[in-house]
Amino acid sequence: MPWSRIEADCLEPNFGNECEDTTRLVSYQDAIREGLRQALALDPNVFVMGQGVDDPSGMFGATRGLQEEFGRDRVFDTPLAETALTGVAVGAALGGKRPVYFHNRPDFLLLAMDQLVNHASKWHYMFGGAVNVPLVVWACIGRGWGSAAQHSQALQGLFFHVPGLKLIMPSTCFDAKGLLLAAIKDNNPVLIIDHRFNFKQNGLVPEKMYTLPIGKGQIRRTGKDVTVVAVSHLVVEAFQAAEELAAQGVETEVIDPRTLRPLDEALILQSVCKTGRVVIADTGWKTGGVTAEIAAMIAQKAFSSLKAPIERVASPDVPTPAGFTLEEAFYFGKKKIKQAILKAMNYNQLSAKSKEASRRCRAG
Amino acid sequence: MPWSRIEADCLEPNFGNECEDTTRLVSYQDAIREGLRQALALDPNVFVMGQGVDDPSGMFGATRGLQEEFGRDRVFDTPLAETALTGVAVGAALGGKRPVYFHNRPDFLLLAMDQLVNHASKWHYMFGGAVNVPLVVWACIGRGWGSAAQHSQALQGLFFHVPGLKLIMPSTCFDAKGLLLAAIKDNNPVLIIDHRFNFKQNGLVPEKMYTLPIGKGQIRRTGKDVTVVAVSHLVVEAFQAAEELAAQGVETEVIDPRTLRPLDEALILQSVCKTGRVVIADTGWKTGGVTAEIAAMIAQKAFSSLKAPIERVASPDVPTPAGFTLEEAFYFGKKKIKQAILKAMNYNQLSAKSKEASRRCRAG
Amino acid sequence: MNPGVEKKKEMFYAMLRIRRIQERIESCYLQDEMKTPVHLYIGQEAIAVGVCSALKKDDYISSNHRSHGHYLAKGGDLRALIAELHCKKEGCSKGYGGSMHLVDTSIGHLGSSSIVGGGIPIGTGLALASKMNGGQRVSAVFFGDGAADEGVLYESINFAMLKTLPAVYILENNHWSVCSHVSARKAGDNIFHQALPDLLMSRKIDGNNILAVYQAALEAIERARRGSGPSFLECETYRILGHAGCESQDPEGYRDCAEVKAWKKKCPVDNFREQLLKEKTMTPAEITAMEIKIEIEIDDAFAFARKSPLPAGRELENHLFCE
Amino acid sequence: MNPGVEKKKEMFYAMLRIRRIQERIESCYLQDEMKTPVHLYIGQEAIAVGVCSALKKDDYISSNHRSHGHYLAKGGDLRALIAELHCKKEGCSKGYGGSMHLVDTSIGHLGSSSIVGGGIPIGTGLALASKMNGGQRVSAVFFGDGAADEGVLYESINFAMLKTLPAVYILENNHWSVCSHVSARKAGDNIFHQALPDLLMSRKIDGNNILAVYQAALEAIERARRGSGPSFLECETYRILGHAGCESQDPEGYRDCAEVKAWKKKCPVDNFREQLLKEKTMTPAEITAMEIKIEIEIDDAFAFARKSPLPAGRELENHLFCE
Ligand SMILES: Cc1ncc(C[n+]2csc(CCOP(=O)(O)OP(=O)(O)O)c2C)c(N)n1
Ligand SMILES: Cc1ncc(C[n+]2csc(CCOP(=O)(O)OP(=O)(O)O)c2C)c(N)n1
Ligand SMILES: [Mg+2]
Ligand SMILES: [Mg+2]
Repeated sequence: MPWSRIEADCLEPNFGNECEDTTRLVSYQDAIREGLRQALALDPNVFVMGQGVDDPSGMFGATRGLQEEFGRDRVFDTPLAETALTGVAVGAALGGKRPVYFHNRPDFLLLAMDQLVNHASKWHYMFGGAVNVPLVVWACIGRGWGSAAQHSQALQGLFFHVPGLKLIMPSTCFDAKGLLLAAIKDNNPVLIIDHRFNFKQNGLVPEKMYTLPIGKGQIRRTGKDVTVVAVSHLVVEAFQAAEELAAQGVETEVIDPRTLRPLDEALILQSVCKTGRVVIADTGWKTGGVTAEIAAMIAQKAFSSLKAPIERVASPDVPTPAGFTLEEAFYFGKKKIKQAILKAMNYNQLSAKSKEASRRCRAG
Repeated sequence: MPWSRIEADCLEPNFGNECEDTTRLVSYQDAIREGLRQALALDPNVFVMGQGVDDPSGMFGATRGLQEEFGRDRVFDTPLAETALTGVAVGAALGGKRPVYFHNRPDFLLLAMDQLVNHASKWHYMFGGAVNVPLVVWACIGRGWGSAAQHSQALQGLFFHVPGLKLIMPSTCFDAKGLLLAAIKDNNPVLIIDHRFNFKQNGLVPEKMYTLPIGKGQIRRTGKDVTVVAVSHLVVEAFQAAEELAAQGVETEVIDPRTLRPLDEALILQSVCKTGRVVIADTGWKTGGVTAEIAAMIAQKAFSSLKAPIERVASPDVPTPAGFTLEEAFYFGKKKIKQAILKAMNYNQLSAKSKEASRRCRAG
Repeated sequence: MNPGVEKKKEMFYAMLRIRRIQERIESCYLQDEMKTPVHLYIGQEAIAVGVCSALKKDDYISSNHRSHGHYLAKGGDLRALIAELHCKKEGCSKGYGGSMHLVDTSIGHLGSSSIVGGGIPIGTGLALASKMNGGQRVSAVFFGDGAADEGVLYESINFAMLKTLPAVYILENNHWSVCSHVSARKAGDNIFHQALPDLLMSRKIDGNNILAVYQAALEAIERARRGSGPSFLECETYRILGHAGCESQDPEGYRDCAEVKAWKKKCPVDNFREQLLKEKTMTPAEITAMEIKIEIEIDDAFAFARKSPLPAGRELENHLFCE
Repeated sequence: MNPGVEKKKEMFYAMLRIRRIQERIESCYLQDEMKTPVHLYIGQEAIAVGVCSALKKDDYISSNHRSHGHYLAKGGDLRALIAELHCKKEGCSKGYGGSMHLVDTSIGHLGSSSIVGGGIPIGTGLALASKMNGGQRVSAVFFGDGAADEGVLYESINFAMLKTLPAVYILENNHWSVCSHVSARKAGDNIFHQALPDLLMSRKIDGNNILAVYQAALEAIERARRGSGPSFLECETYRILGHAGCESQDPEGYRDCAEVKAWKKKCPVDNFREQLLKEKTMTPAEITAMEIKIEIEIDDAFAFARKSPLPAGRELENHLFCE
C-alpha cells in the first residue's frame, strides 16, 4: 500500500545552483530531521509537537527518533484537537518558546484557521508590535492512493491570502533544511507546506546548520524563451519539461519561488522581462489560488513585456476524487507543463490580436 | 456609538437596470427579511438559525420578528459553537431541511472552515452525487468604529478559492432579496457575504417572491473607455466615481458581478473587449484575493484587448487596525477607484513599452 | 431483555459477515487492486452490529474513516461497497469517495467523513432534522476515541441536550488513534459520563459484548424516540489490526504485542459464537451454512466489483454541484 | 484564611478604581472620542480583582473582549488603557488594537482576543511555556459563559489536565452573551464541575463576593504552583450594562428589568464597601480619600490620552512582522 510510506529512491535533478560545498547525499526526511535536531540542540526554547511526532513512522520520518533524543517534554504527541493545540502553540510562543507544530495534512489546518488567521498572524500587528509569535506550523500535502477529497488538499491558496503569515513551500532537500531552520529562527508565524512527493528525493545537504532567506526565490534553470514559475514538487516536473523541450530548441527558465509569502517578485519579473512568456504551475486549485496572484502581479508589473497570455497550470476546480482513473485526470505534471510552455511559445501576438479583436467585438 | 446600529438613510444610486415593475422603496434589512419571511412561509423545510437571530437587534434587522411569526423551532438562537453548529446545519440539510445559518461576521467563519470546506462543499462530489447539502450561510463584513483585526475581515478571498461552494456578494436591496431566495432555493451550499455599509441603503424592491440567477452579473453603468469590476458596497463607490469622471469625459462601465462563484466571466470579458482598460475593486486583501483571480482571468482571456495594465484596488495587506486614523488609511472608496481609473486611462501602451523595456532589461 | 433466538442469530450472522468481508479485503489488499486506504473494522464488529440491530431502516447513521462496519451493519449494499473499494463506477460513491467515503441513502447513511470528528455535528444535524419532522428517526453517531479529543463533540452533545435531540453518540474506544494511545491524549475518564442523567443518558459498555451493546443501544434509541433526548455510549474495544491497511503494514514498536494478544482473545465474533453454541441457540452446522453463504456473497461482490467499469477521466468535473 | 486588613483595602481600592474608570468611560462614551466598541466590566469587578490579587506580577493572564477589568486588576497601565480607547499612539497597543485588544507585557498580559474563546488555548499555551520553564508562573484564563459554549474550552482543559499545567480557568458567568441568555445556549450545569478532582480542581463561586473569589483563586494558584495541575472556577455574576457601549445603548426587551435590578443590589463594590465599613476595616474618610485619588488618576489618564498624538495613516503597514 503506497499510501502511508514513501521511499526516498530518486535523486534530485542537478539544478546546479546550490550547495557547492558538500557531496553528502541526504534524503528529504533526513534533511528535515537534521534541521530539527540542530534547532532542538541549539535552543532549549525550541520544541516539537503534533499528532504522531513520536510514532514509529514519525511524520514521514522527519521526526523519527527525536523524542528519544530530546525527551518527552520537548517532543510530544498531542490530542486530536487542532483548534486548541494551535492556540496552545501560539500561547507557548508568546511565553518565549519556539514551537514547531507538525500538523500532518493541510486538510486538518482547516480546524486551526481561527488560531492561525485570527490570532497568530494578527497578534504582532494588533498590539502595535508589543508581542510576537515565533511559531512554525508544518503540514504535508497528501497525494494518490485514493487519499480523496479530505486528505489531499493543496491549500496554500488559502494561507497565501493571509497577511502576517509567512508561507514556505520547499522543493529540494537543501531548501527543506535551510528554510525550516530559517522558519524556526524567524520571530513570526511561519507555515511550511510540504508535499509527500518531495519525500521521494535525495539531494545534497551540508551537515552544518544554515538558514536560507525567507523571500528569496531561486532560478533552477536559465533560459531565454519562456519563464516557468513552479511551486513545490512541480519544480522538478517543470525542470524535466524544460530539459525535454530544450531538444526542440525552446529554452525555458524555471523559477522556484521557494517562499510564497513573501514572494520574490523581482526575480520573477526580471525573468519575464527577458522572456515575455510565462507559465505558472501550482498544485492548488486554479480559481483564486496562487497562480492567480502571480499571474495578476506579472500582468500588471510586466505588462509591456508580455508577448503572450500567461498560462496557469493548476488543479481543476473540484475536490480530489478517490478513484485512480479520476486521480489521473485530476493530477498533472511534466506533460501538462510542457503543453502550457508550447502554448505560450506558439502564441503570436499580432495575428492573435487582430483575430481576437474582430471575434470579440462582433460578439460584444 | 455608530458601531452596532446602522440607519438606512440613503437611497441607492439609480442604476436604471432593475426592478422596473415597482416603485416600492424598501430598506436593505427589510429586503432580506422579506425574502426570509417568504421562504419560511413557502417551504416548511426552511429554517433560520444563528447567534442572535432572535435578538431585538435581529442581525442588523434582517431577522427581526421572524421568531415571533414562525416560532422557536424554525427561528432559533444557537450556542457560540460555530464549528458544531455549521456541521449541524450541514446535517439538517442532508436530512431534507433548508437551513439558513446567520453567522454574523465572516471572522467567525474561520471557526467553521472545517465544516464549510471539508464537508459542505465536498459532500455532493465526494459521494458521486448521491447526496446534497442545500445550505445557506450568511455573514456580514464589519467596518469602522475600531472593529479592528478580528471583527472586520472581508474574507471572500478565502471562500472564493473553494470548489463546491457558491459565493454571493450583493450590492442592492433588489439583489439582496432575489439572491437570498435563489440561495435558499439552490440545492448546494451557498455563502452570502454581505457588508454592513449595504445596510445604509433603501432601494426598489418588488413585494413578490423572485429569484435572481446565481452566476449572472449586472452592468450598473455603461461606458466605452474603461471597465470597473466592483464588489459589494464598492459598486456604489465605483458608480459615483464613474459619474464624477464623466464630467471629465471619461466614460466608465461599472460591472457588479453579484456572485463571485460562479463568476460571470462573459459579461466582464465583453466589457473589457470594448474598453481595453480595467480596474477591479474588492473589499478584501489584495494579495491572493478576489482581484487577483479576476485580473488573471482577464489578462489571459482578453490578452490582446488590453491597452493598459489592470489596476487592482483592494485592502492593504495588513490586518484591520482599530484606530480611526489608521482605518482611514486602510479603507478606500470612490477616491481611490477614481485614481485607479485615471491611471488606467493615462497609460500609454507604446511609450510605456519602450520605456519599460529599456529600464527593465538594463536591470535584468 | 433477551433478544430472542432469531435476533441473536441475525446479529451473529451480521458480525460474522462483516468479519469475513474485512478478512477478504485484508487478504486481497496487497494485490493493489483496491487503491484506497482501508481502515479495517476487525475486532469492533459487536459495536456496529449491536447498535444497528436496534435501529430501524430509516434511522440515520453517521460514520468515519473506519467505515465498513457501520455501513454493512446498517444494511448498506455489499456489492456497492466492494466496487467503491475498487474505485469503480458502480461503487456506492461512484469511485469518487473510496473506502473512507461510503454512502447509502436507502438505509439512512448519508455519507461518512474522514475528518476525525467531522461526522459528529452532521449526525447531530440529522437528529435536528428528524426532531423537526416529529422525532421518529433516530440518529446514531459513530466515532472513535480520537474523535472524542475534538471539541466539536462537546459542542454537539451540548446542542443535542439543549434541544433534546433523538441522537445516540457511540464512542468506539479502541484505545488507539493511529499510533497514539488514548492515555497520551485524554486525561481521565470521558467527562460525558458525568452529565446529568436526564440530560444525557450515559453508559460505559463492553464493546466486544454484542448483547451488552444491543441492550444499551435499545435503551438509548427508545429514549430518543420517546423524545427524552440524547445518549452517550462508550464501547470499550480494541483495534486488532494496524490503523490502516493489513496487519503486515502496521508499523512495529508502538504497542505491546501482549496487549494485542490479550484483546484477540476477547474477539467479539468468537466469543459470541461460543456462547451461542454453548447455549444451543445455534448448531455448528448452521454456522457452517452461514460461512458458506457469506463466502458466496463475498465472491459475488468481488466479481461484481472487478467487472464494474472504471469512471472515465473526463467525468472528473461531474457532481460538483447538484442541479 | 482571612486576607488581612491591608489586602482587603487593596482589593477594595482595586475594585473601586475599576468601577470608577468604567463609569468615566461610560459617561464620556457618547462624546464619540473613544471610537472603539467598549465592553464595560461594571458588576464583575470582584472576579478580576479577586483572582489578580492572588497572582504575582509575572503570572500570566488571558483576557477577552470585556478586557478592561482584567488588564487593570493585573496592574496594567491606566494611561495606556485610556489612550488606547482613544486610539492614540501612546495607547498600550499604539492605537492598532482598541478596547478589545489590550496588552501589557510588563505584567504578564500578552494580549486579549475578541474572538470568543480565542484566548483560552493561548492561555493554556502560556501555562505550557511556564511548565517547561519550571512551572512557577501561573496562567489565569478569563472568559465568559459564551466562551464556555466553544469546544476549544473542552480541548484546552483536557490538555491542561493531561500535562498538569499551571492554569486556572476562570469562567465569568454573567448569564448573557450579547442578548442570548445562558439557558438558550447551555444544557445543564457546566460539565467541568464533574471532572475528577485530582485532575481538575473545580469550584462554583459567588463571583460578586470578592473574598470568595480571592479564596478560591488562592487555592487554585497554590495548586498550580505546586505542580498539581489546572483548576476551573465558575464565578456567578451579572452583566449590569448592555453588551457593548453605555447603558442607554442596550437594546430593550431581551431581558427582564427586575433581573437587572435584583443584580444591581448584589453590586460587588457596594457590598464589600458596606462590609468593610461594618467590620471597621475602613472608615468612610479612607474611602473618600480613595475616591479622590482615583478621580485624580482618571482625570490624568484622560488628559494624557487626549494629548497623546494620533497614529499617522502612513504607519498603517508597521508592525506586520517582527524583525
Ligand atoms: C481532524 C483530523 N485530524 C487528524 C486526522 C488523521 N487521522 C485519520 S484517522 C485518525 C485516527 C483517529 O482515531 P479514532 O478516532 O480513535 O478512530 P480509529 O482509527 O481508532 O477507529 C487520525 C488521527 C484526521 N483524519 N482528521
Ligand atoms: C467566535 C465568536 N463568536 C461570536 C462572537 C460575537 N461576540 C462578541 S462578544 C460576544 C458575547 C460573548 O459572551 P460571553 O463569553 O459570555 O462574554 P460577555 O460578553 O458576557 O462578557 C459575542 C457572541 C465573537 N466575537 N467570536
Ligand atoms: Mg481509536
Ligand atoms: Mg456572558
